[in-house]
Amino acid sequence: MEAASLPAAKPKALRVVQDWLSKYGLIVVLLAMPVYYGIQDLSDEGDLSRLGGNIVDGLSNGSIWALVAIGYTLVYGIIELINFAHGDVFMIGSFTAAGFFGTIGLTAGMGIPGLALGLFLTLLVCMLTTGALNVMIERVAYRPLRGAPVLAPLITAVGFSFILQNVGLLWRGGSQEGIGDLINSQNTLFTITGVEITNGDLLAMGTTIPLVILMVMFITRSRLGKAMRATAQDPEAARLMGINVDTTISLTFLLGGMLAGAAGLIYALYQTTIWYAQGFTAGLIAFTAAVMGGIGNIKGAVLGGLIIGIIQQIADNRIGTEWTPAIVFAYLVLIMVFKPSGLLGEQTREAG
Amino acid sequence: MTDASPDLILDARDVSKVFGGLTAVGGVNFGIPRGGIVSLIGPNGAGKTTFFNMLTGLYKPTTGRIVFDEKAITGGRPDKIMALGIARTFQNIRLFGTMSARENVMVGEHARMRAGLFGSILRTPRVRREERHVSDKAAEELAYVGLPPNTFDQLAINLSYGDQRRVEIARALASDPKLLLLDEPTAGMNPQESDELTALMHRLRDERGLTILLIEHDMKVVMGVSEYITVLDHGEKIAEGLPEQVRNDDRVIEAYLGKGAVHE
Amino acid sequence: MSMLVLDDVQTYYGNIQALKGVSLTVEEGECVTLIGSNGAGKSTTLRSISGLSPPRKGSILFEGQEIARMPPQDIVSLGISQSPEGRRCFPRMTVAENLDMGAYLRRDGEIARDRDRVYELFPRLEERSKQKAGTMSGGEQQMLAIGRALMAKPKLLLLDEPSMGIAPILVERIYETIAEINRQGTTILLVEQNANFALGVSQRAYVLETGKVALSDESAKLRENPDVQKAYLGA
Amino acid sequence: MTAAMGNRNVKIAIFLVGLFIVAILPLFFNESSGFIDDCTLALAYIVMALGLNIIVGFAGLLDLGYVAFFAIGAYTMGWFASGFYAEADIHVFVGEFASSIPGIHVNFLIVLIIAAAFTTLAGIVIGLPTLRLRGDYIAIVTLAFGEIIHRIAINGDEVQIAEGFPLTNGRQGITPVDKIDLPFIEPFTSLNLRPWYWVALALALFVLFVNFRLRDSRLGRAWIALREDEVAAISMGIPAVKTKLLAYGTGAAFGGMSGAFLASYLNTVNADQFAFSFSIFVLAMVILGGLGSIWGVVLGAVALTFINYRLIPDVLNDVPNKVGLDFDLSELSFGIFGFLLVIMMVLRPEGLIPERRRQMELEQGIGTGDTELDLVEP
Amino acid sequence: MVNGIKLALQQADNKAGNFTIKYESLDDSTAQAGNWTPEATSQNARKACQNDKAAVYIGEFNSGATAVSLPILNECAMPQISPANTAVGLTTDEPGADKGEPDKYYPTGKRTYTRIVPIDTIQGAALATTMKEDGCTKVAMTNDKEVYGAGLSRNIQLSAEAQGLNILFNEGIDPKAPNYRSLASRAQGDGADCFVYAGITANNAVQLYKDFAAAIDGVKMYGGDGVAESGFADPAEGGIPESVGANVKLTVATLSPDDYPPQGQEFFGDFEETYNEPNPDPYAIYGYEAMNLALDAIARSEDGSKEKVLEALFATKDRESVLGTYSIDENGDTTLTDYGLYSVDGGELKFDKTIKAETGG
Repeated sequence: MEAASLPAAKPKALRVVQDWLSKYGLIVVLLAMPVYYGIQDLSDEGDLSRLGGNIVDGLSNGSIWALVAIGYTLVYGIIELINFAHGDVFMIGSFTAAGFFGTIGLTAGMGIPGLALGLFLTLLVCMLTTGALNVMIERVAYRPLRGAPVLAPLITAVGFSFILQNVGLLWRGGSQEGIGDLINSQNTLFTITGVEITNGDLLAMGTTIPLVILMVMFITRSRLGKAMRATAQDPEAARLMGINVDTTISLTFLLGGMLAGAAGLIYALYQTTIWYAQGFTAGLIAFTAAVMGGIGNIKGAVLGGLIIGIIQQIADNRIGTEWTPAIVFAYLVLIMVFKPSGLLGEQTREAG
Repeated sequence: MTDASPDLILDARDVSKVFGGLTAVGGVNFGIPRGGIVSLIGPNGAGKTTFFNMLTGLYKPTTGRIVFDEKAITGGRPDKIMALGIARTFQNIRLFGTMSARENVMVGEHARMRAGLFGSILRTPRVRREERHVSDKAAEELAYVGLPPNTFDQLAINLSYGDQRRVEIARALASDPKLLLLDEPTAGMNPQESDELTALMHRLRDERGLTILLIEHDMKVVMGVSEYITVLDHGEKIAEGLPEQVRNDDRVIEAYLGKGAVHE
Repeated sequence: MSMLVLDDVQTYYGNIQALKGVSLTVEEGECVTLIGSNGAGKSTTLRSISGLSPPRKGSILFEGQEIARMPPQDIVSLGISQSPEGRRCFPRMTVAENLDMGAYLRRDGEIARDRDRVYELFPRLEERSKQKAGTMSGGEQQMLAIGRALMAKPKLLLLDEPSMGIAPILVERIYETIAEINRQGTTILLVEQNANFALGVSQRAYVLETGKVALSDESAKLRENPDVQKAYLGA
Repeated sequence: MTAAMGNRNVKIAIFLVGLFIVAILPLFFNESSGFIDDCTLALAYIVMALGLNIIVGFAGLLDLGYVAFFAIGAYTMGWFASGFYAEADIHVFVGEFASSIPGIHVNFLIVLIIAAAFTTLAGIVIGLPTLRLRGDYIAIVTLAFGEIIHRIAINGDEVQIAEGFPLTNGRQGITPVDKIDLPFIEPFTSLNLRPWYWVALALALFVLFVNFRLRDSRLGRAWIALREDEVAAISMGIPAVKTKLLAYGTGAAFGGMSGAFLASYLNTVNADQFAFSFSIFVLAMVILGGLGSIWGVVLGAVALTFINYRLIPDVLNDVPNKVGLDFDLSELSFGIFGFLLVIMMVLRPEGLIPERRRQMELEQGIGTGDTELDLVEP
Repeated sequence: MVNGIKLALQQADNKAGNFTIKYESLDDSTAQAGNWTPEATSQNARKACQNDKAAVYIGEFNSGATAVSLPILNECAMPQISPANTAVGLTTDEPGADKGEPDKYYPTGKRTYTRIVPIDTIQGAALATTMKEDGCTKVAMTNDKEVYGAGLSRNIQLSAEAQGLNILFNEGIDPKAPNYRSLASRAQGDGADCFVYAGITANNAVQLYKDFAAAIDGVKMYGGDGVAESGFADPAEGGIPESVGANVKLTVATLSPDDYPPQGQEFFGDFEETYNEPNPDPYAIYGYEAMNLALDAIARSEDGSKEKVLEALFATKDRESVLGTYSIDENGDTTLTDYGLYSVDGGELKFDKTIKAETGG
């Protein structure tokens, strides 16, 4: 289970430090930023509303990453593939949403019932589109390579990522595009102890939480969900149970794609800017989230997504947006050093 | 083995290993006399392989102290322990499948070789000599364990099961170990092959002065070859002694052997 | 009509031919053993029957139906289930969930009853029903693998090396149970290294050598055969 | 034995003839022809791809952050051979023009060695915490390091090593960079590409030689052993981290050398070059060519270079024009690139020239990374 | 911009004096990178050098790319006209240039590069002056870190500080970030009343302006010519919403369409006719003028050779153009210094006034 090679015997003092680090290092790493800046806020401003604001923004952004990360983690869990095209499926979700708003004529001025219905319809359309797209990608680019060298599908994944980005580029042009702000995303809904909660925050968390709960229930309770888990743990034994492994893998891609579609819609509504390369960044972040949480583990993916969301906002606010990605990745490295299997890492075949 | 035995090649004291909350090995004292053939038996999950893995450095003991040949090796790195003279085989054969039998054995000599990065790139005369020497020695070891010479340069994956076991032992021998650990060497062998292996173990000890520690389920092999037996159950030592004593020990029969288990 | 008929089955891994024309039959209600040394093709025979390694040539009839090129899930639904070599339990699922997976294709209402039956055969599994399979000992996992295969309510049960790597005391117990399962009416095709036990519970046996059937007879007679004794029983 | 020797002689003869053709190739083209340019780039990418091949192909470590070494190599060139550090005035064995402008200007050959040293060092720093991990976790952590280096490159203008000495010039890039200036021959120019081509060829031959020598050495065996079964390998006395570090450090050094060459050749060190997609570009060369297969990787590098720099921009994009359509294919270029990647991989999953061992591993299911120790004994 | 170039050529009937002109468009990006790359840029420059018939090189759009192509083109003495570069250091060593600039770009020591847009020093001063006039006190600055954005922001900051404005921060942004809410809330926490961005639209400018508008009530927002295009100003083309646009002012080195000389007026009419686009991006007119200048220089040269064209180019005096009347100085810079201040109104850029900014305050 641990790394196979162990350090040679070391002087005692060093060992004590090492033991301490291996026990508490992870906690120290995770809490370092919020605690440091919390103390700074308390001493500078006397309350924690600035940090609170960062955390709320972080949770909203993070919940989008979480939905995308689940798709990564599901796919990795079942066929051990880093599905580089997944972020771009998410992008297509955003584009579908933006296109569909226009088609059915949703505007910010409509009444709440009409808007809610319209958005719900959009959600379904997005989820179906990206779900189907993801299933198609699996059929075309990954299934023919089953049994091929493990790295071959990695390259087809990258290839598909390029293809989808090009589709996005032709669809809506090369630069970021502002779209209608249907829900007045940044309007404050209410304020708790100095922390503003906006419409966008409510939407992001309000959509993500039920989706994640549904997903976890589906996978742990339902027959098909169990088939997915069984296939992930031992595909050959799963076949002996009468599970159709190909269908189960397709189902996994369907679910992952649907969540990416939902995330795409939330992203479009929350950020109100979309562009063809958004999926690349999102994919990288979501994959990092999946690994951080322990790849193959849904709850881990959600936790990883939320943590990254919070790190990003704190870093944006205190350090500077240009450094934010570096800080996120530095966190990833530290977490891997202290807990190589990720925060909630289960034993996967690969990680050991 | 008790403290009274003066010449222990390996002495493990109060060794335990805890995974999560699960105690795999709990406070075991264990010694191997130099030049002996000793067996470790016990039901599955008793902690035998975990114990092996601690001796070879794959696992770091949670508590305890292991001394090999008067050097402390507790928690040392596997490659360093190997270099000190402990070599092993695995329960499921772990040969490098795409290498020939000879190359596999040459890997076993890795620790005895000196060619580094630059030496390998420049391929100096010294490096060439070393390669030749190591290759010849590999052939010697393969011949010693009884592999037919025409199979030396066949890929390991294409060898018969019994031959793969032999190559694995030759690979372990290539490092000139003092102590050889064999983890279920007869698993998957038919009785005839098992007998040959038993003979090989005796030869290794008699001709090369090797000390052997064996994990084995086949009672016939265990009883036939061991001078001393230790029985583990649930991570604890429940019995030890001469084969006859162990075989008739009530706890061992209850936990492991069963009533009519030993067919002879 | 025999329950299972293999006729000249040839199976390959990549370019390597593992079975060079295996023919054998299993009658309903029988327990049949395949013995042979490692690499003789015993496991491959079972994998060919269950569809994991479909044969390139030859036919496999199950109750008169050709199953040689069916996908595994269809073969399972016809009533063949396998406990694979190395047990292959789902390590991060509980014992109860593992058993449920065995009944994956079933939609009848008797799953709970069959689970009780498995618990009756292996009381150890009931004690550990909430435990993750990966944390159990090898012997317990073997029980689980057999129990899981039984949950499919098979007409034919394929068992691959049920005694491999298991303490003598458990081997005895597992073989008692296998005999019991057979008595209760399930047909069994057994692959074993440990020929002593296997010939003890089976009625007939085949000896495989390098991908072919070398010998077949009633188990009791094979036990007396001097060649078999020398090669597989350790005289 | 004699047959084998004869075979070997034939191979050497073929190699020498091929080498001669490759060496005189530029003489048949205009000295600043686009074709020579593409060839020079292809040679530089061969150096990188063969470097990565040592890491991924030989040692089996999936490195998604190889761009980090390209970056460090290129910056070494930027630091030591350009007018970037204009506060300093150091000139070591450099030509007339470089001597006339302020900054640190060190001769190309010296910088090449420094670049190899820096990247090896970086390889060790990145490798130490990373290589203890297994399989895809190595991939993600190297990816993370690659991105961190990219960010440092972008934001290095905010980081002052000393007053007036920022780490990088950020997105603005370090331009221009000194041209190669070798002893005894005319200084290189941007317009005559032949000397650049020959330098790149020399680098490529060097890395080719090292690849071949390492593959058939004690280290090569150790890498295969670690790749196929890490637990068995370390139990046979192979120090895992050290042996992997040797692969990682060597591969890194070649990335750095190629990076330094490219910085001089392209005349710039621009932070935006060092993006994740470049790591993927080089990795695609290795995988497409055939993991571990030396000639395969060479072919993969040449193929992808020409697809990216010639086929798509110059050939395919003109097709609609030629058939009389008013349609701009350049908008489709990276879709086409992706499409070609998918097609080539699906048609030849084991690579253009598969490596013998790798193919066998595939067929027999050996070394799929399943080398974990079981938590609970069977 | 390419459309502007093509239009100019079309109007001249592919002729300059006695020479027939062929225009070849070279793309400086590659499939794998999707953005301008040094490989493709230097390849293009060499292609131009190699072509004996090439007389003028129009480009690059990016100052960073020019830094790559200029030294190569300089070696073959190819006249180069950039329609868009504003980075100071390409031509002079005035404040804003790095040490060693501009000499390091000219290995032959001879100037070959000209541009028709005023350098950043002037635009920076224009923006700072505008902010001062509008009553800004605390300014939050951002830039996209590219050659253009970073250079402009440096000049804005120098000029603004000289005029007594308080610069809260000057942040380089990550153009790939999903949003800038936390950065905006930091500015709000610091009490910013004005916001300025130096960079191009394609580096996520729309999101940036939206987030600052949402975070700070009544914030006044400014930008340079990098965002003066419909893709930024027009919500129908994915630009900022009208409510945000109402608070945005931009500086561009073009005058009011009404102030243009007759040729300029004509240009707008023709452009609309040819491309069915009534409101071309400000850069379209630069592209148009770049080509016209090139044609003019070729016509004035006697034999169309590179040497003569170069001479003619640097001898440009009091040229009457769509941009106004200007000359090219010995550095290759335009003598135009007037900046137009535009506001965003209903998705369109609307000319406010001409700013005569004093460089350095």
